[in-house]
Amino acid sequence: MKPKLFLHGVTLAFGGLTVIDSLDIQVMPGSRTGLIGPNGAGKTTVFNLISGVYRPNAGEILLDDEAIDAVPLDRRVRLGIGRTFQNLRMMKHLTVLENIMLGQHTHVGLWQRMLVPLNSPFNRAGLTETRAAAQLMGLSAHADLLADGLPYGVQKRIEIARALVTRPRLLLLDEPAAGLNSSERDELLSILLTQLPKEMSVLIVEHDVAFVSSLCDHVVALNFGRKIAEGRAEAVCSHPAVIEAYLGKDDDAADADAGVPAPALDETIVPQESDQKSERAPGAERGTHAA
Amino acid sequence: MAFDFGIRRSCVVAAILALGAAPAAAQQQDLLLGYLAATTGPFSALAKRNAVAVEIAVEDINAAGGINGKKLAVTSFDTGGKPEQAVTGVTRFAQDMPALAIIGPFSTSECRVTFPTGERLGIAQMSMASSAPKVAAPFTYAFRNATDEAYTYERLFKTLKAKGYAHGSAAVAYATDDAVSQSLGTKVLPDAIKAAGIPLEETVSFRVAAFDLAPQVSQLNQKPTDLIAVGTPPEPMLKLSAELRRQGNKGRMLGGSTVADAELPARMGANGEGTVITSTFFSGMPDERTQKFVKAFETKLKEKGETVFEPNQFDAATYDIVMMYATAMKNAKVTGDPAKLAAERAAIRDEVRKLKDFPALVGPLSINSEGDAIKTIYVLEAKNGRWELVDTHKN
Amino acid sequence: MFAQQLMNGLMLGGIYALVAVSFTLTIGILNFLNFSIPALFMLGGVVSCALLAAGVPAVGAAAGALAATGLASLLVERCTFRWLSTSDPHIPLVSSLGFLIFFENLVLVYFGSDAVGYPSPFARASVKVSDLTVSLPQTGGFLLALVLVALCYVLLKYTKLGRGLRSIAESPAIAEMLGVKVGWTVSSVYLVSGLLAGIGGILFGISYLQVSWDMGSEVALKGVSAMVLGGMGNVWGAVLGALIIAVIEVMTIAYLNSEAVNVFVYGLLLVIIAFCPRGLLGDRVKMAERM
Amino acid sequence: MSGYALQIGAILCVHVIAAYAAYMTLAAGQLNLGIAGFMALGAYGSAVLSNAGWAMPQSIAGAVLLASLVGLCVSYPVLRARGIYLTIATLAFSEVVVALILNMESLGAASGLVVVGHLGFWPILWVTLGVVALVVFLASTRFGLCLTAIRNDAQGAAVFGVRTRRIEVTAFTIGAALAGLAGALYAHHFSYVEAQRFNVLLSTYAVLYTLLGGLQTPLGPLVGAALFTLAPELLRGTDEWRYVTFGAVIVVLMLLRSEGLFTRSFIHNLMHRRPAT
Repeated sequence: MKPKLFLHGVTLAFGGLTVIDSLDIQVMPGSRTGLIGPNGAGKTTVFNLISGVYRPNAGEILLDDEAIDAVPLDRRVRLGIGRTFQNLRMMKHLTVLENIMLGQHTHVGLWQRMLVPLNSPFNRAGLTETRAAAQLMGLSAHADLLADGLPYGVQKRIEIARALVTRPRLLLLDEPAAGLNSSERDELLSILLTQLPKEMSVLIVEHDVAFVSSLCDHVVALNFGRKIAEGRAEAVCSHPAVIEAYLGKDDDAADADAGVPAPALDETIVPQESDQKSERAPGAERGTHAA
Repeated sequence: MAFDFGIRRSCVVAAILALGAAPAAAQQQDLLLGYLAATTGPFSALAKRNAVAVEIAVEDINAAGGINGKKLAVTSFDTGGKPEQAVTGVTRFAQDMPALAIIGPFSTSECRVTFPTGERLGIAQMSMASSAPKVAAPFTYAFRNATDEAYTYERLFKTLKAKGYAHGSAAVAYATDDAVSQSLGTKVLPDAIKAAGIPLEETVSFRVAAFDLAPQVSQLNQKPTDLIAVGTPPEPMLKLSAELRRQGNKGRMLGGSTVADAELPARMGANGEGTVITSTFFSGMPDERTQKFVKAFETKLKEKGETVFEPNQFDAATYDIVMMYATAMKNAKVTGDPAKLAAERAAIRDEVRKLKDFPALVGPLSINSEGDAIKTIYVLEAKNGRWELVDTHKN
Repeated sequence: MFAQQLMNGLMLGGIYALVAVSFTLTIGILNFLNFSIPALFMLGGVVSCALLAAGVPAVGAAAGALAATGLASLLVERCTFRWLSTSDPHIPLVSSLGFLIFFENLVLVYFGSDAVGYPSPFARASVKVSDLTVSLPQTGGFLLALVLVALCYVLLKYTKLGRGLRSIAESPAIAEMLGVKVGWTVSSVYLVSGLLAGIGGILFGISYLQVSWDMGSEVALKGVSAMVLGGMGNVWGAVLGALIIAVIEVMTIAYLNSEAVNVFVYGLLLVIIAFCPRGLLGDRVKMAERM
Repeated sequence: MSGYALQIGAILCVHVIAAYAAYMTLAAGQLNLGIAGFMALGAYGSAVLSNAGWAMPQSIAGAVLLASLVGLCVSYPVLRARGIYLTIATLAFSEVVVALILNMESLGAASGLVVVGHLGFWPILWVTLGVVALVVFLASTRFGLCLTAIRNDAQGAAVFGVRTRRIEVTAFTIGAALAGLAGALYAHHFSYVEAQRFNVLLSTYAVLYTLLGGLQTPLGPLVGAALFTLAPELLRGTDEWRYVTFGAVIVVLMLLRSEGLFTRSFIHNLMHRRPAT
């Protein structure tokens, strides 16, 4: 079977620093693939490469066997790549519903995009789809509130709903469970397990190993921008290189972040199962995109 | 940065004018004139004391028994020298108040906007300063108690020749972004210099807001001239005189009505010594009425705690405008009856148009076919921080 | 003729340069276009003028004027720049515009709308060097401006304060974590920027021998253009931009006419921005790296 | 209504339209200080056309078309720059337009142009209401959604397929057209145009109205322009202190309501009579 997504020898360097080094990743159609690794391993960078924020210095990214390196950022979503962000990209002046609607941008026609008021009957299909996605993610109660200032967990779910209405064939979830409390996480897990179309391929970056193990059939482990292990979840998690990468994480993480002390307290490896975390995570706003 | 919200206060200075009666009360019995003041803006140095002249004129008229048995009242509106606000003022006087005619506006750029408006609304206006050629000519309701600059410059050069001032060569310096200055610099001054048979060596220009005139003066110094004819508001004239002397240019500056500011010689100091201008008024005129006016002016300003008391030609022109309107109102037998407002406004216009050899403060004055006043021209020279009379040209 | 005009241009450029550098400091480090700088410039000129006129000796008048601009600048900082606020970047801009209106009209109330002669202790001392008329105060001012800009450069590049500033320009959050006293450092940027503008105002008074309530606007417009032309956040770029703009202005007046000045100055600016959207010396390198 | 009120009303309408011109680009997060330049294009365009014998509606339409075409052409190079560079580029554009007009004897140079045809308050009011309706409508569509998204996070919006450059160019062009309209109405109302009037201050105030009113809703510019055109009138009692007070009010207002006066949560509170979350 042809892979849905194939990163082939992808390398990315900023200045002199190689962030991603000859990386090969395959995501098979309909699979749930997990991407794990310590802080600064380059997980989010991989997402940014796939969604077009960065262009690789070497190697290529194939979607359905076609190279997409030359496709600009704003066209990739048309190819069926939907994503969420580790650092929330909420449009703070839009309501929850409007934030989700933004995801529909590419599959409404030009005239509808420009000249149909969002709350008019002419946009009924769009509204229905948005409401459905909101309901799916348990957001109906918040639908007409401004996204700004809603609890962190709610904003995370808005992100996922927004990614879903792009009707993706490849869904990229960047740490969907980070900052959620245990019941929120379980709820999210069950939604992702039961509600996502079977044919949708999903690539998940996640620290929560238990979450990844329950959801993913295939796991890739990264460290320093290199693949260090790959395979079934249990196998990868018990792989010596992975254990070493995680246990030695204090120093390594700091180094890999190019000297920037990561403020992201929510990015510890072992999931924190405390309820306090449902509030906005500290550092979530500070915008230190883990490189 | 200058500040403008498009709307200036319509500060009703009836109180300042010490008329006692509020405009509302005034509407009942008094004959009302509107006054467009330019208290702020680029010409404020020339215009800010015009209100005092209005005040004196109204007092004189009312002391002599008013007009047709009624008292004269004036209501004022500050335009800030800005055309759109001047239009607001005209509209207010014409539509919201029973003003019979309008004193002002001051500058040429205001006149260009308010004259069409006044024509449309049917109310006479008379500017005390606008001197660019033919601004009032197309309109029936527009007048200017100011003399065309071409006319005054012709006389200025006559004086220079007659009195033996060096006039071997001349240059022009003017402001590009002010309506009257620009028309002076590009048309009036070159024409007048040519007509006087003096070679025009160089023309330099600057913007009103410019602070660094070094390049222009360096340019003039290429070929220093005996005369430098200047077309600007008073402020740039100050900067120009300072820069000329700094760079060692000894040319004599010539000016017209745009710089006829009583304080200018004092403000320019040694830099401005010898500057020659034309004016339609000279406060040292040995005329009884003139001296009475000058004295009244001084008294008023002293009361207000000001330090300069001398009226300039625009103050005199403003006084005369009120007097001309008063005469026109008398001749037209104006009653101030609101029902006859439109007819009486038209009658005032017709009477103003007929004025001939009107005994104005500045000497006999006539309104010509272009709506402009033709009057006596005085040539003044800056000496020891004061204007002194050099020559007089009767019409 | 050409030499004299070049001289005129350089002298004018000295005044523009101080204002341009004043702008570039707050923009390069704090990413904030401080609209109140024209008012600070004006305060420098008007306050020193008032003190001189009241018989205060020159040094005292200059010190008094700089104290006034420094305080005014700190007041602007208190009320416009609330550090780490995540709101719209245009907000401090509006507040600083409010300060511009406030200060200018305050001076208008006290000093009136007419320009006031500046009782400079140097008067109009000029010397003739062959054909050139050289104004001594202007030349002194020009050299002082260059020395001040050089001091700024040294301050930013070699001092502890400079290092703090660079880290703030990079990322305020990280700077804070690295132990930089962000609040204090930001205040010092305002102080330095305000003092430069104030000195510019005093030099203006000495050079052109008059001050007025609106003397800042014309200079500031050219100062901002100079800063953008040279590339924001680069002190030498600001100086270069200022000299280019001043020389173009003077040469246009000398060889064409004054009406063409704005066509050439702003036309050039427009073309430069269109073809190199980050100014002449600006590039993707942030201010911190360039300093 | 009195002639004075009508006059102020007409000026207010022109300010409102200018504020909407600034709003269009600000809504996408870019500060456009070229409003005065486009107003000058509209004013002179309409003046020249009506003086050439065109009827007033046609000449206004022609002027708006001219301003939008120039806006479209200028937007591509100008929008390559971001932030302050873009702001200064638009400012430079505006200064060039005014300087060119001042250099053209055929346009009257510094003396300005007298414009044939007078437009009273009422037609200006109807046009202004039309503009308000248009902008409110645009803000309610997906186009408005995209503008806000681009302002909040342009790259984030692009990830969802928003062609940010196109949206920005469209917004800039609509802004130019509105500014042109404001200029044309101004010219016909005062029957006179003068290039010097179209200076940086005019642009700055258009932006100021918009930011003070707030960008979050399409009614912000209306509220801002109305309040801050009329405020100096209300402060008339303080006379020369008026603008000092005004400056202080702006500073205090921005400290207290940094998102502008008229925000979405403000409307929400108004409608629900309880604080939003």
